[in-house]
Amino acid sequence: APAPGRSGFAPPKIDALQSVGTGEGQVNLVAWAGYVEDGSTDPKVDWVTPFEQATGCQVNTKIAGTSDEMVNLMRTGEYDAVSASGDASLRLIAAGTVAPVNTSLIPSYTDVFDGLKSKPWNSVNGVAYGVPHGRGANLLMWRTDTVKPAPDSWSVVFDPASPYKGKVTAYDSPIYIADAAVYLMATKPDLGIKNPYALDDKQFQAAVDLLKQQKQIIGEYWSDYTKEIQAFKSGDSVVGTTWQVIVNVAKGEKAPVEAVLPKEGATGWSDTWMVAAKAAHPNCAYKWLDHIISPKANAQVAEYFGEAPSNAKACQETADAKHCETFHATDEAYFSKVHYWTTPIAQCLDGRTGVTCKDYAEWTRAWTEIKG
Amino acid sequence: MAAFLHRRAGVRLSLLLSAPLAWLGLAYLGALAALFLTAFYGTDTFTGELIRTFTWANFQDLVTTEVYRTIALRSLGVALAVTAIDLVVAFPMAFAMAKLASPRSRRWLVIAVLTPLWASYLVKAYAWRVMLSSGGLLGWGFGVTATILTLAYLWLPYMILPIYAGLERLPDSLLEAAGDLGARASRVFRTIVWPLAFPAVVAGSIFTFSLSLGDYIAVKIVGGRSQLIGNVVYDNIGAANNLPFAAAVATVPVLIMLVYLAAVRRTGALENL
Amino acid sequence: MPDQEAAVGLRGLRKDFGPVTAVDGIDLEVRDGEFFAMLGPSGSGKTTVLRMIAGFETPTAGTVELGGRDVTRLAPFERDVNTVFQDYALFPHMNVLANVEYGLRVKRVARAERRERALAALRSVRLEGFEGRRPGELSGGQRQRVALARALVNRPRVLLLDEPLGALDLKLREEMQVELKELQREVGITFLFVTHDQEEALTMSDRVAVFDRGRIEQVGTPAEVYERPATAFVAGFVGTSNLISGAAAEKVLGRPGTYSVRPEKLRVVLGESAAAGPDEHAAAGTVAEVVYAGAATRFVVDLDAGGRLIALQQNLQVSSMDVMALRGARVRLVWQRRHEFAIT
Amino acid sequence: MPDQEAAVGLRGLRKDFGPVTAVDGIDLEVRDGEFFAMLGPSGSGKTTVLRMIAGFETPTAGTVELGGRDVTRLAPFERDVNTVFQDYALFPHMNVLANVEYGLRVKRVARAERRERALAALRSVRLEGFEGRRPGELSGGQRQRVALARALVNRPRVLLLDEPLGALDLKLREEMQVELKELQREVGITFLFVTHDQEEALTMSDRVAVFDRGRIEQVGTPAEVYERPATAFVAGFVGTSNLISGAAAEKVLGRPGTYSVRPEKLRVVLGESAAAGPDEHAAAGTVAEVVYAGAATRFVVDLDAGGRLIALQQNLQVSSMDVMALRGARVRLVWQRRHEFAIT
Amino acid sequence: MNLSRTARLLFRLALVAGLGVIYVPLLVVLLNSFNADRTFAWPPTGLTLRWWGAAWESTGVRDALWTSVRAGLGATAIALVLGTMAAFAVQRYRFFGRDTVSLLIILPIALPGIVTGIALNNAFRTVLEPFGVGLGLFTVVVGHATFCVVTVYNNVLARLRRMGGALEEASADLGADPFTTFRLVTFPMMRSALLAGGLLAFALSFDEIIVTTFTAGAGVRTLPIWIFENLFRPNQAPVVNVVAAALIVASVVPIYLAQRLSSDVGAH
Ligand SMILES: Nc1ncnc2c1ncn2[C@@H]1O[C@H](COP(=O)(O)OP(=O)(O)OP(=O)(O)O)[C@@H](O)[C@H]1O
Ligand SMILES: Nc1ncnc2c1ncn2[C@@H]1O[C@H](COP(=O)(O)OP(=O)(O)OP(=O)(O)O)[C@@H](O)[C@H]1O
Ligand SMILES: [Mg+2]
Ligand SMILES: [Mg+2]
Repeated sequence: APAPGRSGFAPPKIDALQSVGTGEGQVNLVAWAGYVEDGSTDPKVDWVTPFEQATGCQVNTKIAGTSDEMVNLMRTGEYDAVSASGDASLRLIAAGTVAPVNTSLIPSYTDVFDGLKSKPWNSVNGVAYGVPHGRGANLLMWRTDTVKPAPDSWSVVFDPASPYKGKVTAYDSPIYIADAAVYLMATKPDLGIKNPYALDDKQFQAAVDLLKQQKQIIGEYWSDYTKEIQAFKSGDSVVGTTWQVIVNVAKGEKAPVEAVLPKEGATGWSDTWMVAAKAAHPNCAYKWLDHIISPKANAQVAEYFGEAPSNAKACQETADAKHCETFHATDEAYFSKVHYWTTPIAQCLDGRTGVTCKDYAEWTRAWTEIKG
Repeated sequence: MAAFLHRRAGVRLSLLLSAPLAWLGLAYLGALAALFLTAFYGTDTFTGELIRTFTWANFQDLVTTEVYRTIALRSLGVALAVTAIDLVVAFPMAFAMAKLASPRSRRWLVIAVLTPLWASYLVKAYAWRVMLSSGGLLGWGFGVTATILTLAYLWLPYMILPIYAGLERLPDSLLEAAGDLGARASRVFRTIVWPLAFPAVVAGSIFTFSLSLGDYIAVKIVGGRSQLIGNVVYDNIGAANNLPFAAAVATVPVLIMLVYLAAVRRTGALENL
Repeated sequence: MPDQEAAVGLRGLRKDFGPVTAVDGIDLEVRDGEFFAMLGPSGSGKTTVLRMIAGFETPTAGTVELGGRDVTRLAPFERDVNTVFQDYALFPHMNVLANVEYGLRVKRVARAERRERALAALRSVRLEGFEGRRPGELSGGQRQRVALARALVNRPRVLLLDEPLGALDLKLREEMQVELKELQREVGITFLFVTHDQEEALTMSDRVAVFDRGRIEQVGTPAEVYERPATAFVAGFVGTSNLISGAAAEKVLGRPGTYSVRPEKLRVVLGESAAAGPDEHAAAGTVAEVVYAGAATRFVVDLDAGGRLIALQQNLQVSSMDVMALRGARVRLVWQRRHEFAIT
Repeated sequence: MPDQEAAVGLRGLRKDFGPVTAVDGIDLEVRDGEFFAMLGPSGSGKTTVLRMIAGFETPTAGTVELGGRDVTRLAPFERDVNTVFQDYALFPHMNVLANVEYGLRVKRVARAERRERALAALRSVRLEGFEGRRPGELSGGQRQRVALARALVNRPRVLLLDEPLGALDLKLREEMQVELKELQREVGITFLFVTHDQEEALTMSDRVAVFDRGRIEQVGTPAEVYERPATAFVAGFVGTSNLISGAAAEKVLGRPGTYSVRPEKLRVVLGESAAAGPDEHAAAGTVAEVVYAGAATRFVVDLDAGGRLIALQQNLQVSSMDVMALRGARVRLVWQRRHEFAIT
Repeated sequence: MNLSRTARLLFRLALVAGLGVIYVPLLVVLLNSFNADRTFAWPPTGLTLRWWGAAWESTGVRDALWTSVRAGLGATAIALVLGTMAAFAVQRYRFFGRDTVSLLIILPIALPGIVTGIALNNAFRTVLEPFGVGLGLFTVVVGHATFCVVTVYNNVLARLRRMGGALEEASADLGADPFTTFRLVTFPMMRSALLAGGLLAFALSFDEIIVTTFTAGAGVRTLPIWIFENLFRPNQAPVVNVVAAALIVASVVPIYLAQRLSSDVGAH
């Protein structure tokens, strides 16, 4: 068996850091909104200040809106670390923008769930390129008062004769094509889809056709969670993809909703903190990596952002004692059904050779076409 | 120094033009030119690096794929509809402000029209989402119509202000002269007010038209499942990091606007913004 | 002439703008075919009266009648009057022909007739060949004539003109005065004409109404107004008023009060000697200033009795060089008693 | 007076605006302390000449000298002249005092002296007490006086005035003419005055230059220009030119050519009889029109010999009622031969 | 045009109705800032001051507001200088390509924001990055100034046209050199036009999001960007409403002042 992690391409040879010394006084981060909170949004939400006090590394953050922005920002060389999603991490590795991470220098790494270590989106040929931050699945949510019986399959959002026509919602991004592929994996095995992010022409076309057909019953596509919660609350949407955090908030606002990981499995995400190859402040960057996956901070991020923590010990630190349970943090069986977002590239990610797969640019164009 | 400049009109003119032309003529036009040059490049989809070899591929895709035509036409339709709605709503308002309101209340009316510009665009769009959602104040649902309404609302002040300014400049004596010669109000409007206010109307329409043509955020908030040309550009640059194709798509609204500007240039509208 | 035949009849007309009373109760009758001038200083309410006749303002009180019919409540487009505005108010987006045709067009006159009448109107103001120009491409005098043609082509019962010559050069204004007068004779329409230039009012009109602070001070022919002004205001405003008052009046005229004599009624006699005739008065004085004005010369004379009079003398024979030498000379001013009038 | 003492000297001055030649080669000398008028129709180049003297326009050819010094290439702020603009060009954002002080302020005159001189200038134009007002709060005549004070306070060598009275009402204009003239006498500064009103030019100035199409047609005292016009244009522009020409000239004057007589030189004699004296000429005709103008009456007479003459008659004794009756009457016009002048 | 009573009434009604349309959504925003529901459920289930408290304590809002103000002031300052210069050149001189200048100035506002945004983004990255200058507040200011020039240009142009050259000539005539003339006459006369143009430029910049998205650098979060990030987070969305409501109220003051000042002498 090949070594865990991505294989099949050779990243530039870059050495990992050998030891962590004293901090350089500051560290520049590229992150998703909500990952690096210093109390400026809400004084109660702050895991940066303790870090700054403990290490003397002052944190400067640039919030990126998309994975591509992250890639571009990292390429400027001004940043030391990044919270890359699976659809960005490989590009960073391949371009030599980020360096392998010496996990032995990060004490908290030992407590990270094994299900997150050495995965195709955070390592190459067994070499780790970062530390896992957290994870979540794209679930199926429905309104209990209108959608009966309770669905357990994605078919409810793909059935052209759905009784919920005009009230179905889907995630507004090219990556949503993978959701269709996951459904096809289960319903059309003869297409031979093994990895929803590695689709050849035929497989891709099937997914696109499915989505074009789905468009007829879609009410709206959602892209931010305020919008989705509001739609479910008002009844503009009654069934569709969701994130666990949306389910929680909607329930908190007394919306009659439930969510499930459907039997076909689902897409999901897992983010990785990576260190720039030319980091100007590598010591502080390593200290940050250790801090952000330390139980306390990891718990705070997971709760604030609404995802499963990556550190097993974080589950004891959450304010809501049932957080880990709600987000299935320790449920490896649950996450085994999750296909984490990965950037589709021409070279098929499922190891096939001799065929080219559709790359992300083509996914994007297809998405435009699907929405019409 | 002063006396030297007095005698050199050419030097004075060059000094005056230097900075604006350097900024807009060189920097801005240069940036636009560079952008449209990349429309002829390809891109490495994995690393996102540009491949600087000349190709028509992006334009071929753009022209041959039907969906882009559909989206372009839809965007054009939305921009036209927004402009038309704003015109119909803004003209009577501007007229009442300029010709019926007392000079004192005019100042307050202008303030009343300007104030909404300070409430964030996004917040206003979301307020419309709240009003349009089922159970909301209006409850009409989302879609292209909702997008048109929301955009029309957002850009309304940009239509009112130029028309108001144009009508205020229109001497009352012309309207009186027309009435004196036997024309009824509707006729005065048709033959005097409208032709003379037309450049101002066009000026306002430049705002509403171009702002609608380039929008990609409001449609995400209230557009339901529809998309506009701005979304295509944004998705290609923001999500796919495909700058060359985004640039190729961006030529569409730019061409539409350039045609529009060329058409209205003679009306004198460009001096009425 | 009975009331119902008056072209324009104003009864107790009054207009308040908030606290300002612009027109303060006016009664006036303008006869059919008359060239009638409204003369008065700036702000005396002339324009406001005109605008009430045209229908642009609604009177606060009183009525406006046109040809005996009460039109006080009618809109401008329902009244058979047309206006030549002070700033002409030509439509800048139409050419000359379209401007002139406008009134006929809104009255749905057939295209051929419309064109014909418009061209005739342009001919009558001597603007053939200018049909295609825009107002912006015309000189002031030409614009004025377009405005005139645009109003006349509708053959209104009354034509209202608000200082139509105010914006023109002196020379052009004089030419236009003659033209306007001739035009009015030709077309026979009643002209109601606003001006603040007393000479214009005197030379052009059949009758004049002199306005002051929203009221009419006097109505009459030019000669009546000039030679027998009803009030001090009229005396002062229409022509130069030479005042003799107080002690000077007692000494020179032998009675108290304030009196006025027009400058052209004074004869300037050199030296102290000349005796006044039986119907005459005379006053001795010194020439303070001699002003040569081409056709006439003005002598400013300081009277021994006090006060200052101006005497006008046509340069009929005297050469200008001679009269200039008179500055500082002793003179006597002589005039007929009937040309004095008391000022109240 | 030698050249170098002339207040203003223009030599071969010329100005083209693209294809238009606004000023077409002008030579002129204005003497120190003179009240000099530039008279001419609209578009004849008066303003352009003034602007070249002030320095706002650069001549296409020729030179401008001030007090003998060539200033052709100097900027306006380097020249010792000041201008009173037609529309006054008062600074609307400054009060009257600040307007008047402006010239001293930019020349860094000390504050106390500045204030004192400005107040004195305001006194000389009789505007004490108006220091704090904004130009917008003044009447036309008051603004005109502020403009005057603002220019005079700098004690320029020459004061340029571009139709300073053009925007005023007739009544006010007449008053200001007198004031302006008195002021110039007091301060003794050279005044160079542009106008298109011939009476204004004649009554106010020491000398007049008559402009036509960018050239000077004649320079002389008012009487010279009026009584001995050098060209037909001058004759026509300065006063009414009564022309007798062609067959009429042969019949009436006994010689061919074109001649002119001023209206005020014509005596109107009723009936056919009156014989002309030895030094006189006479022409019979019919009164076509009588125009009453208050101080005088104009008779428009159609000559039997052909042509039309206007006769002016001061209303010295005759009542206006009498003269009006003369329309259509047969009259003879009689004038002294020396008042005829040939037109070239 | 002597309208009938009915017509006048209809126009006034249109005005009132139009203002109603403009203000109802703003009232919704205001009301939602008190709405206890995080996702603005309609009608509000309960009212709370909680969001106003949260907004008050949020340093992120304050930072973003400050960033926006700085960006707006920077862009406005540049727009004032460039717009005034261009307006002077176009109004006071005749030269080849004069028409093109106004077209050029209008172009950034007439072209869709996303085009300007990606063009500038592309240019900044290729031109500035080699010099080690990344995207930052500076690039935001540059981007905003580009499309703000037009508002100043148009206001100044209109004022210059109305003002004519007479006052400046009078000043020169009285002995002031061009710099003094500008300081004492031209500038004071243009002040209200500059104010009006500047205010509009500031407002444009203040609410700009598309160009900002593409030109903002590390850690540069203008208010619209902050709103963009936070509107889509349920815990923050109500706070955004508070910010918007507060802005509407606060904006009346500068607009009123500008209106007052711009109706001064210069306007006539
Ligand atoms: N629309 C108005 N609102 C308020 N006051 C007005 C209005 N129109 C005129 N007035 C005032 O009414 C008075 C008379 O004005 P009007 O224009 O009739 O005078 P005028 O005799 O025509 O003067 P001018 O010779 O200056 O034109 C003035 O005091 C003027 O200020
Ligand atoms: N800036 C300019 N550009 C082009 N032509 C001009 C300009 N200024 C003046 N002219 C032309 O030059 C000629 C002389 O104009 P100028 O203003 O000197 O006449 P003016 O005698 O002052 O007339 P007015 O009595 O009307 O003021 C006119 O034909 C005018 O059109
Ligand atoms: Mg008036
Ligand atoms: Mg002139």
